[in-house]
Amino acid sequence: MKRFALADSAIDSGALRQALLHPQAGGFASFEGWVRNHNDGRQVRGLRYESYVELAEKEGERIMDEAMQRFDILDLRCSHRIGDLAIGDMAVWVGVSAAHRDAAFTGCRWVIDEVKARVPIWKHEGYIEGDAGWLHPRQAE
Amino acid sequence: MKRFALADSAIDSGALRQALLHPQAGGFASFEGWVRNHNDGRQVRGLRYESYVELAEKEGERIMDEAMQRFDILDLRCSHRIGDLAIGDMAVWVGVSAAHRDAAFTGCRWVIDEVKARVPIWKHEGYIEGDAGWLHPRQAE
Amino acid sequence: MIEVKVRYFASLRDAAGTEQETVQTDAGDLAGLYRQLQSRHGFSWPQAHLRVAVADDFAHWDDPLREGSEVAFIPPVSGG
Amino acid sequence: MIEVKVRYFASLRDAAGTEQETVQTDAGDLAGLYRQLQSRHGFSWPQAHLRVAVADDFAHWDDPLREGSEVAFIPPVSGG
Repeated sequence: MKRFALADSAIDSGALRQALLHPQAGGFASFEGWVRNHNDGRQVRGLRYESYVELAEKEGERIMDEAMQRFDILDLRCSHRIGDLAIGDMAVWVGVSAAHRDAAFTGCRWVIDEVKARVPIWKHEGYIEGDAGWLHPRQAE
Repeated sequence: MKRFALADSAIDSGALRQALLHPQAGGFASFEGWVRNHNDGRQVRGLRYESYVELAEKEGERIMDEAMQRFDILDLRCSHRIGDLAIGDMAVWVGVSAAHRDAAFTGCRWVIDEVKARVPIWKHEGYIEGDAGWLHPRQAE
Repeated sequence: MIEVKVRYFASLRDAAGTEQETVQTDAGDLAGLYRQLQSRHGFSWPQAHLRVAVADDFAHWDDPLREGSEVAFIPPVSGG
Repeated sequence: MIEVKVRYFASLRDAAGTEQETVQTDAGDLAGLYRQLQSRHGFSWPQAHLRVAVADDFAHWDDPLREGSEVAFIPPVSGG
Protein backbone atom coordinates (compact mmCIF):
# COMPACT_ATOMS: atom_id res chain seq x y z
CA MET A 1 0.00 0.00 0.00
CA LYS A 2 1.31 3.44 -0.94
CA ARG A 3 1.12 6.21 1.66
CA PHE A 4 2.88 8.90 -0.36
CA ALA A 5 1.65 10.29 -3.66
CA LEU A 6 2.36 13.03 -6.14
CA ALA A 7 -0.85 14.65 -7.38
CA ASP A 8 -1.19 16.47 -10.68
CA SER A 9 -4.61 17.85 -9.76
CA ALA A 10 -6.21 19.15 -6.53
CA ILE A 11 -5.40 17.02 -3.49
CA ASP A 12 -8.48 15.25 -2.09
CA SER A 13 -7.62 15.61 1.59
CA GLY A 14 -11.01 14.26 2.67
CA ALA A 15 -10.29 10.89 1.07
CA LEU A 16 -6.77 10.78 2.53
CA ARG A 17 -8.10 11.56 6.00
CA GLN A 18 -10.80 8.92 5.62
CA ALA A 19 -8.11 6.26 5.14
CA LEU A 20 -6.67 7.14 8.55
CA LEU A 21 -9.83 6.61 10.62
CA HIS A 22 -9.11 3.84 13.08
CA PRO A 23 -11.03 2.74 16.20
CA GLN A 24 -7.80 2.92 18.23
CA ALA A 25 -7.03 6.45 17.05
CA GLY A 26 -7.50 9.20 19.62
CA GLY A 27 -5.59 11.93 17.83
CA PHE A 28 -5.19 13.07 14.25
CA ALA A 29 -2.74 15.80 13.28
CA SER A 30 -2.56 17.22 9.80
CA PHE A 31 -0.61 19.85 7.98
CA GLU A 32 -1.39 21.65 4.73
CA GLY A 33 1.04 23.78 2.79
CA TRP A 34 -0.78 26.56 0.94
CA VAL A 35 0.58 28.75 -1.83
CA ARG A 36 1.02 32.16 -0.22
CA ASN A 37 1.12 35.50 -1.96
CA HIS A 38 4.61 36.43 -0.79
CA ASN A 39 8.01 34.84 -0.36
CA ASP A 40 11.30 36.38 0.71
CA GLY A 41 9.82 39.84 0.41
CA ARG A 42 8.47 39.39 -3.11
CA GLN A 43 4.83 39.31 -4.26
CA VAL A 44 4.03 35.90 -5.71
CA ARG A 45 1.56 35.48 -8.56
CA GLY A 46 1.52 31.70 -8.69
CA LEU A 47 3.87 28.78 -8.95
CA ARG A 48 4.69 25.50 -10.56
CA TYR A 49 6.07 22.38 -8.92
CA GLU A 50 8.26 20.09 -10.94
CA SER A 51 9.38 16.70 -9.73
CA TYR A 52 11.75 13.88 -10.50
CA VAL A 53 8.70 11.65 -10.29
CA GLU A 54 10.29 8.19 -10.09
CA LEU A 55 12.68 9.15 -7.30
CA ALA A 56 10.22 11.43 -5.50
CA GLU A 57 7.72 8.59 -5.16
CA LYS A 58 10.40 6.26 -3.79
CA GLU A 59 11.85 8.79 -1.38
CA GLY A 60 8.39 9.91 -0.23
CA GLU A 61 7.44 6.32 0.52
CA ARG A 62 10.70 5.81 2.45
CA ILE A 63 9.78 8.81 4.61
CA MET A 64 6.37 7.23 5.31
CA ASP A 65 8.02 3.92 6.28
CA GLU A 66 10.54 5.64 8.51
CA ALA A 67 7.77 7.59 10.26
CA MET A 68 5.86 4.36 10.96
CA GLN A 69 9.01 2.93 12.57
CA ARG A 70 10.07 6.06 14.40
CA PHE A 71 6.80 7.20 16.01
CA ASP A 72 4.01 5.50 17.93
CA ILE A 73 1.46 6.23 15.22
CA LEU A 74 -1.30 4.16 13.63
CA ASP A 75 -1.11 5.36 10.04
CA LEU A 76 -0.25 8.34 7.86
CA ARG A 77 -0.56 9.75 4.35
CA CYS A 78 1.16 12.48 2.39
CA SER A 79 0.32 13.95 -1.00
CA HIS A 80 2.27 16.65 -2.84
CA ARG A 81 1.03 18.64 -5.83
CA ILE A 82 2.98 19.00 -9.04
CA GLY A 83 2.10 21.32 -11.92
CA ASP A 84 0.65 24.84 -11.85
CA LEU A 85 -0.81 26.25 -8.61
CA ALA A 86 -2.49 29.55 -7.76
CA ILE A 87 -2.42 31.55 -4.51
CA GLY A 88 -4.35 29.64 -1.85
CA ASP A 89 -4.02 26.23 -3.53
CA MET A 90 -2.98 23.30 -1.38
CA ALA A 91 0.59 22.31 -2.26
CA VAL A 92 1.06 19.48 0.21
CA TRP A 93 -1.03 17.56 2.73
CA VAL A 94 0.22 15.38 5.60
CA GLY A 95 -2.08 13.50 7.99
CA VAL A 96 -1.14 11.23 10.89
CA SER A 97 -3.39 9.25 13.23
CA ALA A 98 -2.23 7.89 16.59
CA ALA A 99 -3.62 6.69 19.89
CA HIS A 100 -2.28 9.85 21.54
CA ARG A 101 -1.83 13.38 20.30
CA ASP A 102 1.85 13.70 21.09
CA ALA A 103 2.91 11.08 18.53
CA ALA A 104 0.43 12.45 15.97
CA PHE A 105 1.88 15.98 16.20
CA THR A 106 5.52 14.88 16.33
CA GLY A 107 5.11 12.47 13.43
CA CYS A 108 3.26 15.01 11.29
CA ARG A 109 5.89 17.68 11.87
CA TRP A 110 8.73 15.27 11.15
CA VAL A 111 7.15 14.15 7.88
CA ILE A 112 6.68 17.62 6.43
CA ASP A 113 10.24 18.56 7.42
CA GLU A 114 11.66 15.43 5.77
CA VAL A 115 9.54 15.84 2.64
CA LYS A 116 10.76 19.41 2.22
CA ALA A 117 14.37 18.38 2.76
CA ARG A 118 14.57 15.12 0.83
CA VAL A 119 11.95 14.66 -1.87
CA PRO A 120 13.07 15.87 -5.32
CA ILE A 121 10.40 18.49 -5.98
CA TRP A 122 11.22 22.02 -7.08
CA LYS A 123 9.20 25.21 -6.82
CA HIS A 124 9.18 27.64 -9.71
CA GLU A 125 7.72 30.93 -8.50
CA GLY A 126 6.18 33.59 -10.72
CA TYR A 127 6.24 37.17 -9.37
CA ILE A 128 3.83 40.02 -9.99
CA GLU A 129 6.56 41.92 -11.85
CA GLY A 130 6.36 39.18 -14.48
CA ASP A 131 9.66 37.41 -13.81
CA ALA A 132 9.98 33.90 -12.41
CA GLY A 133 12.62 31.69 -10.89
CA TRP A 134 13.50 28.36 -9.35
CA LEU A 135 13.78 28.07 -5.59
CA HIS A 136 16.88 26.15 -4.61
CA PRO A 137 17.41 26.68 -0.89
CA ARG A 138 20.82 25.67 0.41
CA GLN A 139 20.56 22.29 2.10
CA ALA A 140 21.86 21.74 5.60
CA GLU A 141 25.37 20.50 4.91
CA MET B 1 -15.81 37.39 16.29
CA LYS B 2 -15.84 34.10 18.16
CA ARG B 3 -13.05 31.62 17.44
CA PHE B 4 -14.02 29.01 20.03
CA ALA B 5 -17.30 27.12 20.09
CA LEU B 6 -19.02 24.27 21.86
CA ALA B 7 -20.92 22.08 19.39
CA ASP B 8 -23.89 19.90 20.34
CA SER B 9 -23.85 18.15 16.96
CA ALA B 10 -21.13 16.98 14.54
CA ILE B 11 -18.32 19.53 14.10
CA ASP B 12 -18.21 20.96 10.56
CA SER B 13 -14.43 21.12 10.22
CA GLY B 14 -14.66 22.06 6.55
CA ALA B 15 -16.42 25.31 7.38
CA LEU B 16 -13.99 26.07 10.20
CA ARG B 17 -11.00 25.48 7.92
CA GLN B 18 -12.60 27.66 5.23
CA ALA B 19 -12.60 30.60 7.63
CA LEU B 20 -8.81 30.31 7.97
CA LEU B 21 -7.92 30.57 4.28
CA HIS B 22 -5.79 33.66 3.85
CA PRO B 23 -3.60 34.79 0.93
CA GLN B 24 -0.68 35.30 3.32
CA ALA B 25 -1.04 31.82 4.81
CA GLY B 26 1.64 29.31 3.81
CA GLY B 27 0.93 26.71 6.47
CA PHE B 28 -2.16 25.28 8.12
CA ALA B 29 -1.91 22.83 11.04
CA SER B 30 -4.93 21.10 12.49
CA PHE B 31 -5.66 18.60 15.19
CA GLU B 32 -8.68 16.38 15.69
CA GLY B 33 -9.45 14.45 18.83
CA TRP B 34 -11.34 11.24 18.01
CA VAL B 35 -13.22 9.00 20.42
CA ARG B 36 -11.07 5.90 20.66
CA ASN B 37 -12.17 2.42 21.66
CA HIS B 38 -9.86 2.13 24.65
CA ASN B 39 -8.65 4.25 27.54
CA ASP B 40 -6.42 3.34 30.45
CA GLY B 41 -6.63 -0.33 29.51
CA ARG B 42 -10.43 -0.46 29.35
CA GLN B 43 -12.63 -1.03 26.29
CA VAL B 44 -14.75 2.05 25.66
CA ARG B 45 -18.26 1.82 24.21
CA GLY B 46 -18.94 5.51 23.83
CA LEU B 47 -18.88 8.70 25.80
CA ARG B 48 -20.62 11.87 26.75
CA TYR B 49 -19.10 15.31 27.19
CA GLU B 50 -20.66 17.66 29.68
CA SER B 51 -19.67 21.29 30.00
CA TYR B 52 -20.08 24.32 32.20
CA VAL B 53 -21.14 26.11 29.03
CA GLU B 54 -20.98 29.76 30.11
CA LEU B 55 -17.49 29.44 31.55
CA ALA B 56 -16.21 27.04 28.87
CA GLU B 57 -17.07 29.51 26.11
CA LYS B 58 -15.31 32.34 27.95
CA GLU B 59 -12.23 30.31 28.78
CA GLY B 60 -12.05 28.83 25.28
CA GLU B 61 -12.15 32.30 23.77
CA ARG B 62 -9.42 33.46 26.15
CA ILE B 63 -7.22 30.63 24.89
CA MET B 64 -7.85 31.76 21.30
CA ASP B 65 -6.91 35.36 22.18
CA GLU B 66 -3.78 34.25 24.02
CA ALA B 67 -2.70 32.11 21.05
CA MET B 68 -3.11 35.09 18.68
CA GLN B 69 -0.84 37.12 20.98
CA ARG B 70 1.66 34.39 21.70
CA PHE B 71 2.34 32.96 18.23
CA ASP B 72 3.05 34.44 14.81
CA ILE B 73 -0.19 33.08 13.36
CA LEU B 74 -2.82 34.55 11.06
CA ASP B 75 -5.98 33.02 12.53
CA LEU B 76 -7.34 29.98 14.35
CA ARG B 77 -10.53 28.17 15.36
CA CYS B 78 -11.44 25.52 17.88
CA SER B 79 -14.67 23.62 18.36
CA HIS B 80 -15.41 21.04 21.07
CA ARG B 81 -18.31 18.60 21.07
CA ILE B 82 -20.66 18.19 23.98
CA GLY B 83 -23.30 15.48 24.34
CA ASP B 84 -23.18 11.81 23.32
CA LEU B 85 -20.39 10.54 21.05
CA ALA B 86 -19.62 7.15 19.52
CA ILE B 87 -16.24 5.54 18.74
CA GLY B 88 -14.61 7.42 15.87
CA ASP B 89 -16.60 10.63 16.36
CA MET B 90 -14.69 13.89 16.35
CA ALA B 91 -14.56 15.28 19.87
CA VAL B 92 -12.50 18.40 19.23
CA TRP B 93 -11.05 20.26 16.26
CA VAL B 94 -8.29 22.88 16.27
CA GLY B 95 -7.02 24.64 13.13
CA VAL B 96 -4.34 27.31 12.83
CA SER B 97 -3.11 29.18 9.75
CA ALA B 98 0.20 31.04 9.63
CA ALA B 99 2.71 32.38 7.12
CA HIS B 100 5.14 29.63 8.17
CA ARG B 101 4.63 26.09 9.37
CA ASP B 102 6.55 26.38 12.61
CA ALA B 103 4.08 28.84 14.14
CA ALA B 104 1.11 26.87 12.80
CA PHE B 105 2.30 23.63 14.45
CA THR B 106 3.38 25.25 17.71
CA GLY B 107 0.17 27.25 18.03
CA CYS B 108 -2.05 24.27 17.24
CA ARG B 109 -0.30 22.07 19.81
CA TRP B 110 -0.44 24.79 22.45
CA VAL B 111 -4.18 25.34 21.92
CA ILE B 112 -5.18 21.69 22.31
CA ASP B 113 -3.01 21.38 25.43
CA GLU B 114 -4.58 24.50 26.97
CA VAL B 115 -8.12 23.46 26.04
CA LYS B 116 -7.61 20.09 27.70
CA ALA B 117 -6.14 21.68 30.82
CA ARG B 118 -8.36 24.71 31.29
CA VAL B 119 -11.79 24.48 29.65
CA PRO B 120 -14.52 23.10 31.94
CA ILE B 121 -15.57 20.07 29.93
CA TRP B 122 -15.83 16.59 31.41
CA LYS B 123 -15.75 13.20 29.75
CA HIS B 124 -18.14 10.49 30.94
CA GLU B 125 -16.96 7.17 29.52
CA GLY B 126 -19.15 4.09 29.07
CA TYR B 127 -17.34 0.74 29.05
CA ILE B 128 -18.23 -2.48 27.28
CA GLU B 129 -18.87 -4.14 30.64
CA GLY B 130 -21.80 -1.74 31.03
CA ASP B 131 -20.41 0.55 33.73
CA ALA B 132 -19.51 4.17 33.21
CA GLY B 133 -17.60 6.89 34.97
CA TRP B 134 -16.33 10.45 34.94
CA LEU B 135 -12.75 11.18 33.96
CA HIS B 136 -11.17 13.62 36.36
CA PRO B 137 -7.44 13.57 35.70
CA ARG B 138 -5.30 15.19 38.36
CA GLN B 139 -4.29 18.64 37.22
CA ALA B 140 -0.67 19.73 37.19
CA GLU B 141 -0.40 21.39 40.59
CA MET C 1 -26.80 34.28 56.91
CA ILE C 2 -26.84 34.93 53.17
CA GLU C 3 -28.37 32.97 50.33
CA VAL C 4 -26.26 31.79 47.38
CA LYS C 5 -26.88 29.56 44.39
CA VAL C 6 -24.49 26.64 43.89
CA ARG C 7 -23.96 24.69 40.64
CA TYR C 8 -22.36 21.26 40.41
CA PHE C 9 -20.79 19.46 37.46
CA ALA C 10 -19.77 15.92 36.52
CA SER C 11 -18.95 13.71 39.52
CA LEU C 12 -19.71 16.53 41.97
CA ARG C 13 -23.22 16.73 40.55
CA ASP C 14 -23.63 12.98 40.91
CA ALA C 15 -22.44 13.20 44.53
CA ALA C 16 -24.71 16.15 45.32
CA GLY C 17 -27.65 14.52 43.54
CA THR C 18 -28.55 17.84 41.94
CA GLU C 19 -27.31 20.26 39.29
CA GLN C 20 -27.88 23.24 41.50
CA GLU C 21 -29.24 24.26 44.84
CA THR C 22 -29.91 27.36 46.88
CA VAL C 23 -27.91 27.42 50.09
CA GLN C 24 -28.18 29.49 53.29
CA THR C 25 -24.70 29.99 54.63
CA ASP C 26 -22.65 31.96 57.13
CA ALA C 27 -19.38 31.05 55.40
CA GLY C 28 -17.09 34.04 54.98
CA ASP C 29 -15.48 32.95 51.73
CA LEU C 30 -15.71 30.36 48.97
CA ALA C 31 -13.40 27.95 50.78
CA GLY C 32 -15.70 28.06 53.82
CA LEU C 33 -18.74 27.42 51.63
CA TYR C 34 -17.05 24.37 50.10
CA ARG C 35 -16.19 22.98 53.54
CA GLN C 36 -19.85 23.25 54.59
CA LEU C 37 -21.15 21.61 51.42
CA GLN C 38 -18.46 18.96 51.46
CA SER C 39 -19.57 17.90 54.91
CA ARG C 40 -23.27 18.02 53.96
CA HIS C 41 -22.93 15.99 50.73
CA GLY C 42 -19.88 13.91 51.56
CA PHE C 43 -17.83 15.14 48.59
CA SER C 44 -14.59 13.20 48.31
CA TRP C 45 -12.71 15.97 46.49
CA PRO C 46 -10.23 17.91 48.62
CA GLN C 47 -10.55 21.61 47.87
CA ALA C 48 -7.00 21.70 46.44
CA HIS C 49 -8.12 19.55 43.50
CA LEU C 50 -11.02 21.80 42.54
CA ARG C 51 -11.38 25.21 41.01
CA VAL C 52 -14.18 27.59 41.87
CA ALA C 53 -16.16 30.07 39.79
CA VAL C 54 -18.49 32.94 40.65
CA ALA C 55 -20.87 34.48 38.12
CA ASP C 56 -19.44 32.27 35.37
CA ASP C 57 -15.83 33.24 35.82
CA PHE C 58 -12.95 31.73 37.75
CA ALA C 59 -12.63 33.04 41.30
CA HIS C 60 -10.26 32.65 44.27
CA TRP C 61 -11.03 30.48 47.26
CA ASP C 62 -10.56 33.42 49.61
CA ASP C 63 -12.98 35.67 47.70
CA PRO C 64 -15.81 36.75 50.03
CA LEU C 65 -19.34 35.39 49.54
CA ARG C 66 -22.06 37.86 48.65
CA GLU C 67 -25.84 37.58 48.84
CA GLY C 68 -27.15 36.11 45.60
CA SER C 69 -23.75 34.94 44.32
CA GLU C 70 -23.84 32.07 41.84
CA VAL C 71 -21.02 29.72 42.76
CA ALA C 72 -19.76 26.68 40.83
CA PHE C 73 -17.31 24.03 41.99
CA ILE C 74 -15.21 22.63 39.16
CA PRO C 75 -13.64 19.18 39.35
CA PRO C 76 -10.56 18.42 37.20
CA VAL C 77 -11.52 18.80 33.56
CA SER C 78 -11.21 16.11 30.87
CA GLY C 79 -12.09 17.62 27.52
CA GLY C 80 -10.19 16.97 24.30
CA MET D 1 34.28 5.65 -23.79
CA ILE D 2 30.87 4.62 -22.57
CA GLU D 3 27.44 6.00 -23.28
CA VAL D 4 25.15 7.16 -20.45
CA LYS D 5 21.84 8.96 -20.32
CA VAL D 6 21.69 12.14 -18.21
CA ARG D 7 18.53 13.81 -16.86
CA TYR D 8 18.33 17.41 -15.65
CA PHE D 9 15.78 19.10 -13.42
CA ALA D 10 14.70 22.63 -12.53
CA SER D 11 17.46 25.25 -12.94
CA LEU D 12 19.92 22.60 -14.15
CA ARG D 13 17.53 21.75 -16.97
CA ASP D 14 17.20 25.42 -17.88
CA ALA D 15 21.00 25.76 -17.93
CA ALA D 16 21.47 22.58 -20.00
CA GLY D 17 18.66 23.58 -22.33
CA THR D 18 17.34 20.01 -22.31
CA GLU D 19 15.57 17.53 -20.03
CA GLN D 20 17.89 14.73 -20.98
CA GLU D 21 20.75 13.91 -23.24
CA THR D 22 22.89 10.95 -24.21
CA VAL D 23 26.54 11.51 -23.35
CA GLN D 24 29.75 9.78 -24.42
CA THR D 25 32.16 9.90 -21.54
CA ASP D 26 35.43 8.53 -20.25
CA ALA D 27 34.69 9.72 -16.69
CA GLY D 28 35.46 7.09 -14.11
CA ASP D 29 32.76 8.05 -11.65
CA LEU D 30 29.71 10.28 -11.23
CA ALA D 31 31.78 13.17 -9.93
CA GLY D 32 33.94 13.02 -13.05
CA LEU D 33 30.85 13.00 -15.26
CA TYR D 34 29.49 16.09 -13.50
CA ARG D 35 32.82 17.93 -13.97
CA GLN D 36 32.69 17.24 -17.72
CA LEU D 37 29.06 18.34 -18.07
CA GLN D 38 29.57 21.35 -15.84
CA SER D 39 32.31 22.60 -18.12
CA ARG D 40 30.30 21.81 -21.27
CA HIS D 41 27.05 23.54 -20.09
CA GLY D 42 28.49 26.12 -17.72
CA PHE D 43 26.51 24.91 -14.70
CA SER D 44 26.99 27.26 -11.77
CA TRP D 45 26.26 24.62 -9.14
CA PRO D 46 29.29 23.29 -7.30
CA GLN D 47 29.04 19.51 -6.95
CA ALA D 48 28.81 19.81 -3.14
CA HIS D 49 25.38 21.46 -3.45
CA LEU D 50 23.92 18.73 -5.63
CA ARG D 51 22.86 15.15 -5.13
CA VAL D 52 23.14 12.49 -7.76
CA ALA D 53 20.92 9.55 -8.68
CA VAL D 54 21.41 6.47 -10.85
CA ALA D 55 18.52 4.37 -12.11
CA ASP D 56 16.06 6.47 -10.09
CA ASP D 57 17.76 6.09 -6.75
CA PHE D 58 20.26 8.17 -4.84
CA ALA D 59 23.87 7.30 -5.57
CA HIS D 60 27.33 8.34 -4.35
CA TRP D 61 29.58 10.68 -6.28
CA ASP D 62 32.36 8.09 -6.29
CA ASP D 63 30.14 5.32 -7.69
CA PRO D 64 31.61 4.08 -11.01
CA LEU D 65 29.85 4.87 -14.28
CA ARG D 66 28.51 1.94 -16.29
CA GLU D 67 27.49 1.70 -19.95
CA GLY D 68 23.83 2.62 -20.26
CA SER D 69 23.51 4.12 -16.77
CA GLU D 70 20.73 6.67 -16.35
CA VAL D 71 22.15 9.48 -14.25
CA ALA D 72 20.29 12.47 -12.76
CA PHE D 73 21.77 15.55 -11.10
CA ILE D 74 19.56 16.96 -8.38
CA PRO D 75 19.73 20.60 -7.32
CA PRO D 76 18.56 21.59 -3.82
CA VAL D 77 14.89 20.71 -3.49
CA SER D 78 12.09 23.13 -2.60
CA GLY D 79 8.88 21.17 -2.19
CA GLY D 80 6.34 21.76 0.56
